[in-house]
Amino acid sequence: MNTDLLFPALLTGIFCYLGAIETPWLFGMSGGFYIVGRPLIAGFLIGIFFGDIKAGILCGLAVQAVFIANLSTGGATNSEITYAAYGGIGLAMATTKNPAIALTLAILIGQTFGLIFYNGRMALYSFWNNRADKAANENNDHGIVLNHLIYPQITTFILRAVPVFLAIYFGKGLVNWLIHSIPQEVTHIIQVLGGVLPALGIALLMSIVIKNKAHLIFFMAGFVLLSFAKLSMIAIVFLAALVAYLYYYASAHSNGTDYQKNESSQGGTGSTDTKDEYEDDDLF
Amino acid sequence: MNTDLLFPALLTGIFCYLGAIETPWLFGMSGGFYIVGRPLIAGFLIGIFFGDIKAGILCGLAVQAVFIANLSTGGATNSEITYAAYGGIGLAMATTKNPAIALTLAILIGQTFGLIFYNGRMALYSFWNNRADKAANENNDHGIVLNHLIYPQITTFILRAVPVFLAIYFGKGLVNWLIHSIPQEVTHIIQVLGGVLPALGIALLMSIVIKNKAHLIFFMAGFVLLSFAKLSMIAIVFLAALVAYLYYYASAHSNGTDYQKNESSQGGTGSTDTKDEYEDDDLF
Amino acid sequence: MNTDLLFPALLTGIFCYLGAIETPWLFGMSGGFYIVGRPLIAGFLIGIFFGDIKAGILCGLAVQAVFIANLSTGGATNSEITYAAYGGIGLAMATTKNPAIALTLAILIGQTFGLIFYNGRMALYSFWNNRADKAANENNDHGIVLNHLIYPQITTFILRAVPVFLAIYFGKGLVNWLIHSIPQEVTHIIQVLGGVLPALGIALLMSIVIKNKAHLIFFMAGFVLLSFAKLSMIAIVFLAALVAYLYYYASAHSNGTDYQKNESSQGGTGSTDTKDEYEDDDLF
Amino acid sequence: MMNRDTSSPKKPLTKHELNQIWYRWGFTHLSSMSYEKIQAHAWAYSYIPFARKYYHDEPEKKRRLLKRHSMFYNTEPQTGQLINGIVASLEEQIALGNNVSEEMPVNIKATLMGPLAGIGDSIIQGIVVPILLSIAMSLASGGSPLGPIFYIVTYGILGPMISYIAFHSGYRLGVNAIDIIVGENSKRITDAFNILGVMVVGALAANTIVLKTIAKVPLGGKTKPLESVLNGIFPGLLPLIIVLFGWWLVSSKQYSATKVILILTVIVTIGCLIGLF
Amino acid sequence: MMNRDTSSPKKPLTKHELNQIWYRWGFTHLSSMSYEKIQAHAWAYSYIPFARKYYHDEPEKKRRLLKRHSMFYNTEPQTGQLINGIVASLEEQIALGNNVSEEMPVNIKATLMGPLAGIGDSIIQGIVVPILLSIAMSLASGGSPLGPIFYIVTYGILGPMISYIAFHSGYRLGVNAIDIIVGENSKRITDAFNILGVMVVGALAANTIVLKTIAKVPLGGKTKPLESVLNGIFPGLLPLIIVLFGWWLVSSKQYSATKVILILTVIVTIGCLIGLF
Amino acid sequence: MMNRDTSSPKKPLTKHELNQIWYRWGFTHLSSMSYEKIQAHAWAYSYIPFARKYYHDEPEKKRRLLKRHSMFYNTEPQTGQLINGIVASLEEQIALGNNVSEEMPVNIKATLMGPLAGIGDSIIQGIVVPILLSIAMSLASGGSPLGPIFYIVTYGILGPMISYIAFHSGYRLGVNAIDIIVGENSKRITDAFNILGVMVVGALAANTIVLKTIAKVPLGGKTKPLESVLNGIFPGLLPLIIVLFGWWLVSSKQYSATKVILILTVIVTIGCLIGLF
Ligand SMILES: OC[C@H]1O[C@H](O)[C@@H](O)[C@@H](O)[C@@H]1O
Ligand SMILES: OC[C@H]1O[C@H](O)[C@@H](O)[C@@H](O)[C@@H]1O
Ligand SMILES: OC[C@H]1O[C@H](O)[C@@H](O)[C@@H](O)[C@@H]1O
Repeated sequence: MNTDLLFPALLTGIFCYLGAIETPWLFGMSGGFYIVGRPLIAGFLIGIFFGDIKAGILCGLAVQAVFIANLSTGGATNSEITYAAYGGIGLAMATTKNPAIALTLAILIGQTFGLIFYNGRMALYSFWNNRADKAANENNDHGIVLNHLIYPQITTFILRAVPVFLAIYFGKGLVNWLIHSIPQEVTHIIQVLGGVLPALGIALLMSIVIKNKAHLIFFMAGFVLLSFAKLSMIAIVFLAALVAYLYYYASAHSNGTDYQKNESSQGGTGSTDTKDEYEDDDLF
Repeated sequence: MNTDLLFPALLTGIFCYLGAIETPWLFGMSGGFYIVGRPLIAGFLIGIFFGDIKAGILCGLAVQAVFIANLSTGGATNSEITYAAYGGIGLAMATTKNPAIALTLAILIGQTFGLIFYNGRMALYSFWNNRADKAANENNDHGIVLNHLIYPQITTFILRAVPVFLAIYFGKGLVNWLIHSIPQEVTHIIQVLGGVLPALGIALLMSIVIKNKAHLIFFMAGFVLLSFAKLSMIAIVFLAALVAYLYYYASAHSNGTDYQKNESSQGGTGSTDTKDEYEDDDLF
Repeated sequence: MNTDLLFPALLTGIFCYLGAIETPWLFGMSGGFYIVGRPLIAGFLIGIFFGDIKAGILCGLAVQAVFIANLSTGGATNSEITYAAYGGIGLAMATTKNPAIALTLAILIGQTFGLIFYNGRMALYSFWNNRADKAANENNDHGIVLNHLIYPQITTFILRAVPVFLAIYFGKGLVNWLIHSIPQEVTHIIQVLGGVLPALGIALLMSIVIKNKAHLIFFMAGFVLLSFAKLSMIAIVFLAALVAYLYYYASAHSNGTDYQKNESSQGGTGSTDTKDEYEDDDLF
Repeated sequence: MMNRDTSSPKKPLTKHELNQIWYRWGFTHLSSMSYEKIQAHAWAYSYIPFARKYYHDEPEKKRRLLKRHSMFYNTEPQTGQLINGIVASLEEQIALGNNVSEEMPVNIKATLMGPLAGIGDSIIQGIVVPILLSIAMSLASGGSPLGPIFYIVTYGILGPMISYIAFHSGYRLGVNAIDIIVGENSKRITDAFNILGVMVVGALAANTIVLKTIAKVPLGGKTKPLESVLNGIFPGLLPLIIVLFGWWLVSSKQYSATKVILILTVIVTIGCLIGLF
Repeated sequence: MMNRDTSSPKKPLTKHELNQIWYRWGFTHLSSMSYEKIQAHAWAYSYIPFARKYYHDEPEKKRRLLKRHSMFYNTEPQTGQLINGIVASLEEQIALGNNVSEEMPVNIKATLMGPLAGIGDSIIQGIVVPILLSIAMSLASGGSPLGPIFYIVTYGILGPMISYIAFHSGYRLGVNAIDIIVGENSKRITDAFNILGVMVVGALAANTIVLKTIAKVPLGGKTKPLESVLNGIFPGLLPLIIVLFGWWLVSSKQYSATKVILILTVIVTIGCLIGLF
Repeated sequence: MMNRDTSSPKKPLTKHELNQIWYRWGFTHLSSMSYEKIQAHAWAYSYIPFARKYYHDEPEKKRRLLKRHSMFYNTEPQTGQLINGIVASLEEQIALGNNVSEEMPVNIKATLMGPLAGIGDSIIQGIVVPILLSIAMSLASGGSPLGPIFYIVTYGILGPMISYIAFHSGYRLGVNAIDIIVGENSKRITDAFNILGVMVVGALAANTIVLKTIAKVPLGGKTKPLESVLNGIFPGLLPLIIVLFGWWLVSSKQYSATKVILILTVIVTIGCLIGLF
């Protein structure tokens, strides 16, 4: 038994469970999905487990770039980022520690295996939901705790920690063999692909935030401020806030007049002042 | 007969006709005046004719800078850019290939000879117009073709290709002599002037687009983004688009409420949405 | 008698009077308080008096930074900038010519001695005011001149020129001794403090101009344009003008419609045009 | 215990009990998530102590409470705590015997969960997380642990803080919060945040997508790398084209993520084979 | 041929015939331009095939058609194709015998040519062409053919494309297009484009005008080039002053281009002689 | 002199007399400032020549004139000349016997001095002076006299110019100026200038406050200066924190300047002692 690999593989499996969207232990999504579940953090943690923090973070960086705009809305997800991160980076760290390998494995795992397990678990959970429903109906507090918390968590622990542990512990050989058979051309393609794939995440974000084609103007302005003016993200956030406020202000006045129409129309200035103070409360 | 000069001079003359505003052959103004007529393109083409593309483009660059904001509105023009470009660059390429010479000649030709020929031709065309009118009145299709297209084009070909060809073919000696008699101080002045003259074009543009003195604020912002922030023109176009959109949006809302006033006032939000989609159609 | 020090000290005292807010001779505040009273200018002048312009300006720079946003509103002031500048820089120039010393002395003088003298004088002036009142009531032109101009100016000359002269002329020894007893740690603290204290002036400005907490967005944008985008103040002023104009424009339309409501509603477009021309008149 | 009969005046929620409702939901919101119910049972679970306090001798009321909090529910779990706050204030009213109907909490949950999911997801997943991550990524370059630590600390504070403030604001405002959320002004704020989001996403695109061409173009005799030519005209043109193409696939063609990955893979592969990338 | 009498139902324009109207105008709009008629006869010319199709046996109608399309006309020829599209739809209605008066096309031409010349000239000559040229010029620096080729390709696509889209939009919308062109929203769009234009022109000024001083200023004993001092305060200050002066001459003083050239020449000459430039 | 009796037509103010009113106030506005009267007597002083011209034989009227211009008054002295201009036109009307009441100037002074002090102080002290100074300071770096000279020249022109233009505009417009100053449009302009001011002040903060940490952070074995790490994330973060803290002390805590100086000194001292700065 390879004890060198045993503990790292075990811990990676456990954290693949702790970073899952359905995990409660780290204040729900806040500490789980949104922190432990991020590939960058996963790389950091797996780096610690495997005793090579730097290599772990480099793998995490490569994978994170692709999943920077990962989305989970309405319970649905476009790629299973947690399996992707812990599976891909874990296997890479167990073998070559090569970021490009980590990325390729992450995408393969995230889009196939990961999505299948994710949706499978979602289906299984209906069973526990049913029982939790019945427990509520029967005034059975304990039943709610069991079927909302305990049983579902055991289910998902089995579905996450176990396969990821096994994949790393026993998949090492296979992956090693695969890596060495990859021709150089393919490595190059994978590298280029790693730069291109974040476009998918961005495109998904765009489809959420761009509700009016004319708003592409704002997208272009943001793009240009980074690519031409070389501003950093933080600076752009503040400039974007200025633009957003002007937009808000321009719309405010329209509604201001709108509102006054239904009221009597005296005291226009006065009511504008009230508006101004109102803005404060809402924005901050 | 100097055959080395013959063909370049001939081609330059012909393209001075093809780049004219009244030329139809390259989809009217689109390919003629707006493409072949631009000094930068003229420099490129004349460079090809004279077998020195690089020198041609450098002459084209110098002349183009001055005429970057050349305007032709309502049929009137502030300088005859096509004569200027083909005459000036052509003569320079036939002699020293010096951009400053090209520029000086272009300005001299464009503002004197060029404007005279331009306005002379405009006057002559009234004659063909008259006949085209009569043809229309007599249901004479052929007459329209002849007097709208054929005769006017022969007229302008004679007025453009011939003098430019002659000027280059026979003017070479005179220009060479002139160039060598110019004192160095004058060359310096011409060089400085070449940097200053684009201000005229810009000033003319300003008098078209600035309809409200307060809008000088936008002019200054554009200036500053280039001169202080060192942004490129393309980047500034996108940022300007953002500003323009905010301006549009701010005005939109005013009109939005304006409009609703004439209608019944239910469904304010609904009608705003319609507006939003409407914007799309118009802007793109 | 130390004649080397006599004249510089005398001139410094006199200019401490000429740069005061209540001094009339240089077109009131315009040339007095706002020009001669600024520490940068004080440094320049004192440098001339002491025959070392460069050292004077460097001291002026250090003190000016802290008082960049000095405010005098409603007759009240947060620090007596003129005593601070002429006292602090004058004493420093008489001793080590060290900017950090100038700054420390300026702050000490401005916040203690300076404020006391300032408010003392303000109280004294009520006496002259009383007499000017009586003079007006008695149709006594001359009394007005005496009690509005002559007597108050003699008062303030005594309160400004004399103590500053004495402080420099006789304080030199004390200050020299103090400087040499300051441990290095304290010098370091003073240096750091010199960088931090302008924050006070800025904070006071902010409390004047920021009337709505949401407008902190504009503050941040200005900050970021300088710190991240490395734009100069001038460039930012123009960009800020653009933002302010958009803000103005957005509010304009609201009021436009407001206004039209009270009128009959025909000619919406026409009246907007009038507005536009109106803007011109007011803004420039 | 006998004095705790229905007629006796019940005490309002203590600070501790209120926080209990908050963190029970804060921890377990998605712990039994299926497409069928998503966050449904987290409600029942978070009201167990409440039920014990107020309805320990009114089993029917308790049953109704647990039932009405076992229905399908889904929103953004952090910003969405606003709703939990509002509902807590309503349930307290109901429990104290004040004039609030039992349908009220149900209706409010159904009305607000949609809007709050929308605005919450755009802000958290569209703006906050990508920005923090891209800062963290630049700090992590070269393998520095500063990057992950920065992200852990900042989001570790921000996430729970949003959740906490949202919950307590909701509780304090009660039903008045609804006006703020679905009112006209809220629409305007949401729109403004969207504008902010769109600009930030534009910057994010320029920051994270990398695509460079290795092709060369002939220029006056010599050849020049096409990439440096493109850079002179429009830095980041290729990433821009790719992302606009991806957006078109996703939003106009309605392609799934996996399909888009396949298409991008094909394009990159061809591009590499013909010596473009 | 006898079955083509007036009573027989005439066929609408085919796609090909429509395009013929478009490109006949697209090619020859200014080919007989005088100040008297400018683009007048290009209309008659572009309606010759149309006249042959519909009025080959109604000479009086044909004559009226050709006459009403030989009147003074002028607009921006590319964006202006919108009008040609609208008129084509109206002429088709007239030819098919529908209830459209023959004054309609004439009125529409007279009403719309002004606004479209205004917006078209600002966009094409004020924004599009100068921007493309200034990119091309930076690409051409050092004499690279990339510059001119870039301009030829981009404007070569853009110009005809605008023309084509404008024409077909006009034809599709018919008279409804008028509302869009002269309506309130159009004024707002034009205003917004103007703002865009003004900013771009500002950048253009900074980009193309070059004026440097060679004077030196004494600074603390040594002399320093004035240009570097000015650059520290306000890069491009001299070009800015020159262009604002030129604008004042042109817009307030109403000076002609030639006059302004002369004034600038005088200023530059004096400046050079006294060692300023 | 006998022909100058009250019934004879008095002559309007000459340009010279008008300018006298302007510069008498321009020079002495604050020369007898106390908290009790501030700029009160500068008015009486500037109307002495006027009083001699119009009321040399009507002592009662003269007395009333001097009295009504000895009341408490305070505004920004440069922009505020607008009011002096308006009042000059009114006093002229009164002196010429036209139908203007003697309360009018008093009321106008009382109404307008507040708004003009507000807008004037923000523009002059909040925007113009700090901007000119910060340019001058960058020019003065290294001890160059260019900095102070630049400021002397620019403000030396600007200050009196504002004063002059304001006065003569006020005189020309008369009471109509009031609408402009206190009307709706003026509020909007003031608001816009405030926005301008806020942005400029933000830049000023970044430009003038200097605070650097000398602490080091351990990073992957080696230590790295914290300052360069902070610079990578947010250049100027420490100055920003300091200024926001100062603003909070001043605006929310209502602390005096001296108190804030003390607090900052304590912070800096502690920071230095523990090796932070
Ligand atoms: O869309 C609201 C909400 O739905 C589910 O609960 C998850 O996908 C969350 O990530 C998301 O915030
Ligand atoms: O002004 C409209 C139009 O007028 C004439 O046809 C020419 O000057 C064109 O260049 C211009 O676009
Ligand atoms: O506030 C108006 C005005 O009040 C006093 O006169 C002084 O403090 C001036 O500096 C200030 O401008």
